[in-house]
Amino acid sequence: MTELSKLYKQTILEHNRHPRNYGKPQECTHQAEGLNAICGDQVNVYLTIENDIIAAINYDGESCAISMASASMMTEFIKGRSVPDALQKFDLFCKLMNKNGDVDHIESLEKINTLVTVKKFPSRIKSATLCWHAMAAAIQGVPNATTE
Amino acid sequence: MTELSKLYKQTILEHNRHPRNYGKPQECTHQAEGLNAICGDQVNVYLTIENDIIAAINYDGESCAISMASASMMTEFIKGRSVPDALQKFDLFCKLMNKNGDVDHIESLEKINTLVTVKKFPSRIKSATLCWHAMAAAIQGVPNATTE
Amino acid sequence: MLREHFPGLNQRVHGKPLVYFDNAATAQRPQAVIDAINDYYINHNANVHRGVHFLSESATDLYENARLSLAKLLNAPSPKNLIFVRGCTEAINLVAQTFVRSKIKAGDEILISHLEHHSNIVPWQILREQTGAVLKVIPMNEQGELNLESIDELITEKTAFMSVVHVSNALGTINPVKTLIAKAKEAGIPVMLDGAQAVPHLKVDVQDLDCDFYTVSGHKMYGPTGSGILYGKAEHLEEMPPYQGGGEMISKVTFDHTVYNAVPAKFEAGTPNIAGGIGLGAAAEFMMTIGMDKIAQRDSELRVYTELALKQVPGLKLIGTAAEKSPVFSFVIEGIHAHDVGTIIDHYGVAIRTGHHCTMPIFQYYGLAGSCRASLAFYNTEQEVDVLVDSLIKARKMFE
Amino acid sequence: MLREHFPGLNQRVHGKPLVYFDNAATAQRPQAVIDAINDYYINHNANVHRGVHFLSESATDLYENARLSLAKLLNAPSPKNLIFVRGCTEAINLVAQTFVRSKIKAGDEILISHLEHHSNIVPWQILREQTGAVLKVIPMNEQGELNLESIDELITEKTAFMSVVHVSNALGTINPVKTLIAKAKEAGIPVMLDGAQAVPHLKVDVQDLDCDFYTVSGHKMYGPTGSGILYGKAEHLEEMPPYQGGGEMISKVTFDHTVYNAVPAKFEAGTPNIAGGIGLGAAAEFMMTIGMDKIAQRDSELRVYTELALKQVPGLKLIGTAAEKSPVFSFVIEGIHAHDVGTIIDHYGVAIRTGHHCTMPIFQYYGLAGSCRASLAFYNTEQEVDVLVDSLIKARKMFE
Ligand SMILES: Cc1ncc(COP(=O)(O)O)c(C=O)c1O
Ligand SMILES: Cc1ncc(COP(=O)(O)O)c(C=O)c1O
Repeated sequence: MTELSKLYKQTILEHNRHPRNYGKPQECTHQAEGLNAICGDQVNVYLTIENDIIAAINYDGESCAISMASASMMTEFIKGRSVPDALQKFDLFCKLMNKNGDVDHIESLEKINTLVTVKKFPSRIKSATLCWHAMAAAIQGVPNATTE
Repeated sequence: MTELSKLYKQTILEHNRHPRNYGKPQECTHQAEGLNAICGDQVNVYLTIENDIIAAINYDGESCAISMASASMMTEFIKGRSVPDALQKFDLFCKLMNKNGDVDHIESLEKINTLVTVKKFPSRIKSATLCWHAMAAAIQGVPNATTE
Repeated sequence: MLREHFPGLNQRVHGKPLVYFDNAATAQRPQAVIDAINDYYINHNANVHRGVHFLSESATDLYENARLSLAKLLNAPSPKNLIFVRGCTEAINLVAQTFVRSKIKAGDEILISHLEHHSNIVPWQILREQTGAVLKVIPMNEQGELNLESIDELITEKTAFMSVVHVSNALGTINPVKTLIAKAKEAGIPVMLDGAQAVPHLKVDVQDLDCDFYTVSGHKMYGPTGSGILYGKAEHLEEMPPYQGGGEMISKVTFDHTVYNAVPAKFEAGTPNIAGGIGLGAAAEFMMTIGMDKIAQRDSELRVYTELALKQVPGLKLIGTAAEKSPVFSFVIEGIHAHDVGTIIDHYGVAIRTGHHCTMPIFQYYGLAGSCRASLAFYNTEQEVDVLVDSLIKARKMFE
Repeated sequence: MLREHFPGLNQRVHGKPLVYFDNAATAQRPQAVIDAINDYYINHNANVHRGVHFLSESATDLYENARLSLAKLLNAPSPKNLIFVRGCTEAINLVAQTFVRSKIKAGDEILISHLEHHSNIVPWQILREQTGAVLKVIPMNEQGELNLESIDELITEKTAFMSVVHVSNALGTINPVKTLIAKAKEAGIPVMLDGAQAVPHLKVDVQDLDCDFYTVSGHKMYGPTGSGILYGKAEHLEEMPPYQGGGEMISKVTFDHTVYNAVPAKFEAGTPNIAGGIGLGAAAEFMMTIGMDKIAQRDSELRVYTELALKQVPGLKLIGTAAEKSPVFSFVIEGIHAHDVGTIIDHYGVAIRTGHHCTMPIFQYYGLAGSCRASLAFYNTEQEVDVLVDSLIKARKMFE
């Protein structure tokens, strides 16, 4: 089995079939749209931040399986964390997914590390990172994010 | 002796040393400026046309030896001709000097035929034809001419 | 075999033979084009138009002969009708900013179609911003064809210019441009056709079309990147103001006053893409040697074959089913995002494009974020189509 | 020997070995540049930025790595400061029509110099026509140097922009750009440098110069035709409106509204000259491998040698004798028009340029229609200079 099919079969399709925290919530305190025009990926991230804690995080949008799975994984991973912690995890994820970097595992990112396989398909890295950029933008009060 | 030196030695330098009809006349009925910006060639042609006859034709300007010699030869050749005749000779000269044409002698152009050697140096054809274009423009009442 | 002329086709990707179905994005180049570029750089390397020395002379000849080849390909009245540009995008911007901008006033209308590439939308939006002009759009139908009935209403007294794509890059639709031009001419409206996707496939005759401007993308017609042609009617080119200012396009400069050079030099400021122009001439000659009839013939064989073959893929839906089409296939597969399709079949060596193909409004019409697009050229084969179909079936299986 | 890298140098013209002294018009290209172009067309032939497939990916990598090489060569803070353009002319037009046009109003002043190439004059004249701006000119002296004293008077409250040539193509003068920039900065005026003739010869560090914009002509720095770079400070590039509209430069298009892409894509509408960009990157790498110090060193050896050698030609007068010069020699020979000189010495294999070199105002200053110009590059030799001198003496004899 190629690495590609492994990635799709074991992680991405699982999250696509059972997305966590999918859908626009009734209310939220922060939100941002992530848009990769070149790919046509579009993800909205909705956060409810209370006392500097991310009490709720949801997403929706129209994107490829990698992007949707990454968002699903991200929300699962980020929910309940403090804002500074979430932003630090964002930085770490960017490091992990850096095309030219040599980091291929970051312990504290836990299950998120499976996405590192996407680096083998450089044009798809942006699909994986888009939701993270949208999350960081939402926290910072910026309404739009892009990875371009 | 190369064809180039032959051309220069036998014709061009002779006309450069002894230009015919050089200088702006006190009066004239028609005139035009020929300008080849790319070469920096600039020739003025002054005509006095009386009863459809070119009674006088002069030139001046700042140009290379080929261009000046061609003007000198042209004025010598054209002076005294009727306007239609002069324009017809202009057409013939253009045929003779056509880079892609295969005409290399036109009897009625007489001594002007020596300039055909210039066709071997295509970038210089325009130097040879500029004064002719200026003459035709002057007759037609157009103040500027170019060969570009 | 024609394939042998294209060195780029003969390679493996992820260990599989390359199936290059991204021709609408950019074509492969025949060896003749590559050779022409090398020949210029090695044997005729000099600047054009301004030199008296031998190399400059021969470089100029090559460059101007290329213009002649393009004039032949397009049946332009004279090579002087052709301006070398970077590509179709620049050609359209040039016309918008010179011919149209110099005539238009607030409230005047520019008519485009719903099938346009962004390159034939955004320049008009910029012009709208600059001048207060209005942008009107010929609508399309579900098949991806233009709705011609609407045109009589869309053309008004205020319509100043019409700019329409000849062949759609996203759907392959071949527009009824002769009808469109006839309608516009009745109303005295100048027309530009965006020929980026037409010239690689169809015999284009600008005099027969009687369009005012026609744009050509070099890299899509098997020529070099950074090359292209703007065809314009002589009277327009004469009267239009210049676009960029600089060397070549002037005949006399003082700080107070500048006299522009004759057409086409007036529109070719600065050192042009000389190797690009020469390579584009070689591409035109190559196409004429094959014969546009033969290319069109091969295109339609491939189109018919592919249309049938794609029916084997469960859940595949073709987007764009116009009666007149070039061999371009936009499709979506139920339950799989286009991007995932693209990534998966790339691993079987199949290069297609996924996304909106620079035609977002088309996909807004269909309510889609984008599509997969397989765009074929005459050098593609039925076997390659089979590989595409196989790989799509495999992708589909993975998502089951 | 460095010459071996340049296949174009190894040929005969009119039966004589080529002496290529027309480098200021366009340089020869090293094999590495030609190879990079071929490699793209043969092994990575695809469009950039928009594809998910393997070739598109690798083409994008090559193209963006080229931008990185250029950023290194110019010491730009980031490759995002660099916009790929057709050449210097386009770079200047781009800045005139976006950054400057969006800020300027009637009566505002643009400051250029008397040493400018037409490409740094005509765009401002076009802008003047469009906006009512005023064009002011830093004067020159008999040596071909700028008169710096005049600057304090020329800079006024209305000066909106300064655009000055770094190295003169006609005379070789290296302008004191740091002083000029300092003066402009004091007055808060943004500065563009036309670096067409500087980058092939000098170590250019845009951060050290602290200019706002810097323009590079690819074909003069041993790169492909149709390539070039506009460097701009990030804050300017962010804020400037786009130039051409089309694919690549947008992130979202509807007929009503368009969102532009991030810098530098915002300024790169349409399919770029991909092979040109990649080849330009190879040229930058080639130059860095040789080392700009070594190039500058070789330049000055050749300059000193040539200056002396030309003294042997009776009646030859050098035009432009600035203290700081690149190896460019403009001259006239008493009694022989430049064009005749050019034609005659071409027959001895020597390629020089004759005329006004797209700098008519300079020759108006000297009261000349033009000059002969021998422009050298690091790969030229002292022996070639001797051939030039010999051929000039022969031309002179012919006219005696
Ligand atoms: C229909 C159409 N128009 C315009 C363009 C832009 O052409 P270019 O890439 O030559 O700028 C393209 C290609 O992307 C196209 O397909
Ligand atoms: C000083 C100078 N500026 C600008 C240009 C124009 O550059 P390009 O040929 O790249 O458009 C040139 C070259 O002709 C030049 O020498």
